[in-house]
Amino acid sequence: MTATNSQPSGATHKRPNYMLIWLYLFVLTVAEVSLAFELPVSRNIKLLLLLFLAVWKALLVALYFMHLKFERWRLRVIFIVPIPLAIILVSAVIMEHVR
Amino acid sequence: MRWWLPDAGSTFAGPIDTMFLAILIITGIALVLVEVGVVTFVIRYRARPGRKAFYTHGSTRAEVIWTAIPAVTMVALGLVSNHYWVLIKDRKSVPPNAYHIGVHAKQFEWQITYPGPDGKLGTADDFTVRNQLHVPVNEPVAAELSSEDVIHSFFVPEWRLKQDAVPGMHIIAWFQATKTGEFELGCAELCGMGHYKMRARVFVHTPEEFKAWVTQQAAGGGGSE
Amino acid sequence: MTHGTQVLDQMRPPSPAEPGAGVYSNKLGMWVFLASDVMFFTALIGSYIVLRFGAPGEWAKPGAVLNVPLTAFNTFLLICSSVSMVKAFAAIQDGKKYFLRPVPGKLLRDGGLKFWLLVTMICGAGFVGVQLIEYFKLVHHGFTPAGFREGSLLAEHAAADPIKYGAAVAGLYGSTFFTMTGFHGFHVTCGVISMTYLYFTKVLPEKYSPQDYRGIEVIGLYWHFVDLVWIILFTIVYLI
Amino acid sequence: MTSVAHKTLGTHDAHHAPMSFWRKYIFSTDHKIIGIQFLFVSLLFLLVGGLLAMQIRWQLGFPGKPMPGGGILPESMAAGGVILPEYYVQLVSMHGTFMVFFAIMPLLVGVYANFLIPLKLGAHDMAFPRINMASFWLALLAGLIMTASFFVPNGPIRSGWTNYAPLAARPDLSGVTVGQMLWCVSIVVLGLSSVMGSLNYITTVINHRAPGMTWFRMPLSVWALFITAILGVLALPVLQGAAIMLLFDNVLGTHFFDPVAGGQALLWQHLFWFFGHPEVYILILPAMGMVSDIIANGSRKPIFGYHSMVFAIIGIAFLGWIVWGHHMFMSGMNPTLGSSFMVSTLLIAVPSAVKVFNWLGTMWRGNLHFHVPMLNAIGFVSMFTIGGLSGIFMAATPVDIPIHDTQFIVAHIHYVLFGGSLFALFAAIPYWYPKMFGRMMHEGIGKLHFGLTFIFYNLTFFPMHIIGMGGQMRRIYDPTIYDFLKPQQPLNVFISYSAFALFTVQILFVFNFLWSLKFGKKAPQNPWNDNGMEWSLPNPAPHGNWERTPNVYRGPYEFSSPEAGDKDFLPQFVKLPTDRDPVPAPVPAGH
Ligand code: HEA
Ligand code: HEA
Ligand code: CUA
Ligand SMILES: [Cu+2]
Repeated sequence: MTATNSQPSGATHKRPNYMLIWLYLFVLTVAEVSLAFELPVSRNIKLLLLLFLAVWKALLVALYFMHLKFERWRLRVIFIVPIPLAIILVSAVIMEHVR
Repeated sequence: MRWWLPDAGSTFAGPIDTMFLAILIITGIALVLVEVGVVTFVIRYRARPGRKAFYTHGSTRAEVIWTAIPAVTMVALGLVSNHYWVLIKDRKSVPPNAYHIGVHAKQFEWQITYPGPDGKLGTADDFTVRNQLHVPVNEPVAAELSSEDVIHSFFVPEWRLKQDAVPGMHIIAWFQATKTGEFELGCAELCGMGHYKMRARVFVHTPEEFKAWVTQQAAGGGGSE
Repeated sequence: MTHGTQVLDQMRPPSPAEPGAGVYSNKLGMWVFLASDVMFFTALIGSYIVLRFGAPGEWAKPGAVLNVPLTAFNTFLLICSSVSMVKAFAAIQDGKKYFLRPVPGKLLRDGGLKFWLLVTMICGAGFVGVQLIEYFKLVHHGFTPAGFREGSLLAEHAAADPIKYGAAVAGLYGSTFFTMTGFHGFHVTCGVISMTYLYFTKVLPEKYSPQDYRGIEVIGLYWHFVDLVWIILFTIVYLI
Repeated sequence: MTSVAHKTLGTHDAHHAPMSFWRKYIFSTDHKIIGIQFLFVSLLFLLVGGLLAMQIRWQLGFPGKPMPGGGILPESMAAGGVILPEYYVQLVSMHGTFMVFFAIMPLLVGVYANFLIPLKLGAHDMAFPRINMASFWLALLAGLIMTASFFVPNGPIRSGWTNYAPLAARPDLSGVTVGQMLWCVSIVVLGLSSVMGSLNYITTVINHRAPGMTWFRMPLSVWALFITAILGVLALPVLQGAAIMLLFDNVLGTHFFDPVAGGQALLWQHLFWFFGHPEVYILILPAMGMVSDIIANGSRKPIFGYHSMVFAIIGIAFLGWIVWGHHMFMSGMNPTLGSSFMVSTLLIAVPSAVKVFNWLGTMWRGNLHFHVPMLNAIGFVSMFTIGGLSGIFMAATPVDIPIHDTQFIVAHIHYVLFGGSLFALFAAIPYWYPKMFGRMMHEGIGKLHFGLTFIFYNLTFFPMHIIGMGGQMRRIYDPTIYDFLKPQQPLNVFISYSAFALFTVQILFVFNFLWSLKFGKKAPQNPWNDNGMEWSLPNPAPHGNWERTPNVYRGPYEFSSPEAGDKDFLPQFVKLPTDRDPVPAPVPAGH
């Protein structure tokens, strides 16, 4: 691992096509907005779809724009650690209302 | 001057006090182990000229032992505790035949509503009493807790019963008194400057007495206080 | 984090150390900060989820109170700023410190660090501007952090169609909406300010190079994170 | 051979341009100076917290009697010297707030994370010295804002240091207006300061370890401070978020925590304790770490089970995230949730057991030197155990029913926080005093202070268990209005007397601390014959610490190692003929 240390992060990999990612994000956003308005689908399906799209977009940003896709795990964990905590907090508090 | 929990006054006291004692013993053993260890080592291994400490980085065997033993004890303790916890606090544990009363907390008083002769809450013959809790002995009673303003806590030490009354929530705390007489109901959650004086008197009657009291109150006699 | 950037320069050359994260300290520090920011937004967004889940009534229908098209445009702005930011980073990695430079045989000129960072700043400022306009409009119509203002336009609508306008939970709606979007906007503002600062102290003087692009990469991480948060917020606040 | 090493490694601040007094001591970016600034400020806040405690004790011991010197208080607080109910609640609330947020937390993290991490890792300074400085000034600002709330109309908060909503969210119900806002603002500022500090510590530990200072050669103090920083960076933002919502409820009329408009009272508790429990481990882990170092040193013996000690720290920190509900057993929280919180809470006894018994293992067959730090460290071990064990009672849900929100909890609080954190500090302060000021604290006074504190501390706080079992609630202005509490009032009086004595003997510490600054005897380079990297430097350590980045050759606990020859310690920086120099890692790209 010391070996890889010397290489600049971001230069080790061939650069992704940022404009393409941008296009993805744009299309997904349009899809979301159109979903939001009246559609013949049930509310829950809609909800799931929207969340799915949102997470997809978030991942695109994190992986390509923030280069997480090309970083070492040592760095990735820093960003990953809080997520389970967030889930624990919210799901526990929600438990109050599912009885 | 009492050196132990207050005298038992409800069916909960038995198991809770036993649990308390059990934990006292477990932790007592742990405590003695540690403190005796500290003292003996302090005396035995105090620095003396020419002595050198025994060079070791530890012993996996010892560590496994004192990891495993607490782990086992704690899991066991958890299981036992959970049994009684569910019995006391779980909604499903409220006895179906329980006598329901409304306990409404507000800064800084307790308003206790009784179902009146018909034995049903929320009917015309309900009546409300300020800072006085009357219950029959040896009968399951379910207190339906609500709060006007902030969080208060329904606390009767002799019954080993404590339950917060939270605004916006409807919480049921049930209990079964086992001792007639007069006790005190305190507020155990800081609810403002008057928290300390948010106190009600508790009367545990024999069933007959209680009926008499209810009919007399329902007739409008006495009212509050 | 611009602090850190200057500070390291003053410190002795990065102290030869045990292999750490394998990245320079400013970047590591920024990632740690972002992790903590995740927890901050967890508090806000988590509360929103919980409050909405346990709310006494239904939330207002999407678009009933909030202006979705306008915000969609805003989302678009922020996404663009994210791309331009990453372009700026790519540019400095390739040593393109210039603003624009003609490319023989191409009609589009090639953008350098100065160009792309400026675009990012403008988009970011634009986002804040639009959000402010939105806020003013909303408050004007009677949507405040405390709910629908008495006797305001929205209050009347809500009275007429309680379901559509989620009259029962207007208070929660206002509380959560303004707090979450407000603090996101605050983050964007901080980003724009520090970028402007970098632009004049470091970018125009051409202090950055393929060997040292710390400031750009670090502020970029922050910026993309803010964009990421918005992507989540936009969906759960405006569309659900 | 050690002395040789000292000469070669010690630096004289020659090549540093002489700095003005202000740059050097006030607006300093030197981690050591910042640590010392934190020390003075937070000791002052500790004193404030103590003074508040004395008034609490007066009221609980002698309710309704005019307090000596109470005359100087305004009528709105103490009418004719008699403490008023609202003022009592404010005393309790601010006592908790000051002690937790402005005394112990900055003392442990602000002072020792700052001071020790770079020194013990062989780094020249923190990764971001200026952020570090900002972190101190923000902390001071937060403290001043909090103090200011005593002087605003209606005074400081009246809802306990936990600020349960809706009481804290509704000025009309609490009677506090400005004070509540100041609390929220101060906490937000403090949170910012802590996050800045913590990300500094994390980055420094990960990226600035000297060659040879591998992860498992780090002293336990650094490990603990590192894990603590992680807790801080993840926990405090949650409190900030919550405090901001509380602030808005107070000033903007939002309804987060106000059930009247659909808000949720329990939401605040969940958010607060989700921060709060990690917070209490922020308050104990650094103490545990430093005590580990000191016990190893005092026993002249390697720490027993170094690796399991590290994993115990990590385990406690991890479990700390999933136990917060144990503060809410009586809150009407879903009982099923309560069960799971109980189990996770009980499990914390396991890593804690590892630590306690490993400390014992370290003392076992050692060669114990009872210098003041060692004495206080031993006091820590025995007292924290009591506090921890009382935690087991409360963790067992059925048993928590009668003792929740009684003085039993108060006893627990003080056994872990005073018997734990504060004793650890009474150990750490004299231990690193020479490194800070170049002089030793007085040994005799120190021992006297330890002895008296230990006695009066137990006389003060142990009886609280009993009156708690008797049912005396927390935060009540006058226990004697309850018939079932009257009989145990004598015990309250006894506690109060002990508390006054406890406070009085702290004068010994204050005197010793201040007197030694000028008149303490000059410290030799390595007064405790310790192995840490910091002892390769002269006392006090110069700006920038080392001239050349030092090399690290072994773990931190090589006491009585056979390799040490005639000495009974073998510092990390000493190169034996058999040692090879570590290879520095390549510098990461990007700059
Ligand atoms: C430094 C701070 C600190 C620490 C370290 C702890 C440690 C623990 N605490 Fe404590 N706690 C507080 C500070 C702290 N606490 C504060 C301030 C409050 C009050 C907040 C408020 O309401 O104002 C509180 C309140 C509190 C409650 C809520 C009580 C109530 O309000 O009803 C509970 C309940 O479970 C609890 C449990 C525990 C447990 C299980 C531990 C464990 O971590 C303890 C583990 C240690 C040991 C168990 C001892 C060593 C182990 C051995 C010797 C091995 C053998 C042991 C066995 C086999 C059992 N604490
Ligand atoms: C680390 C934390 C800490 C410390 C050290 C203390 C110390 C003390 N506490 Fe405190 N206490 C809390 C944390 C702490 N407390 C918390 C969190 C609560 C709950 C609050 C709430 O309910 O909201 C509480 C509540 C609390 C109560 C319950 C009030 C109630 O519920 O009604 C009581 C009552 O007796 C009390 C008493 C004391 C006493 C007598 C001391 C004595 O030990 C004080 C002795 C004096 C000192 C330790 C100061 C000495 C000064 C120095 C050494 C500084 C030197 C200065 C220089 C060198 C410049 N405390
Ligand atoms: Cu009601 Cu305390
Ligand atoms: Cu806790």
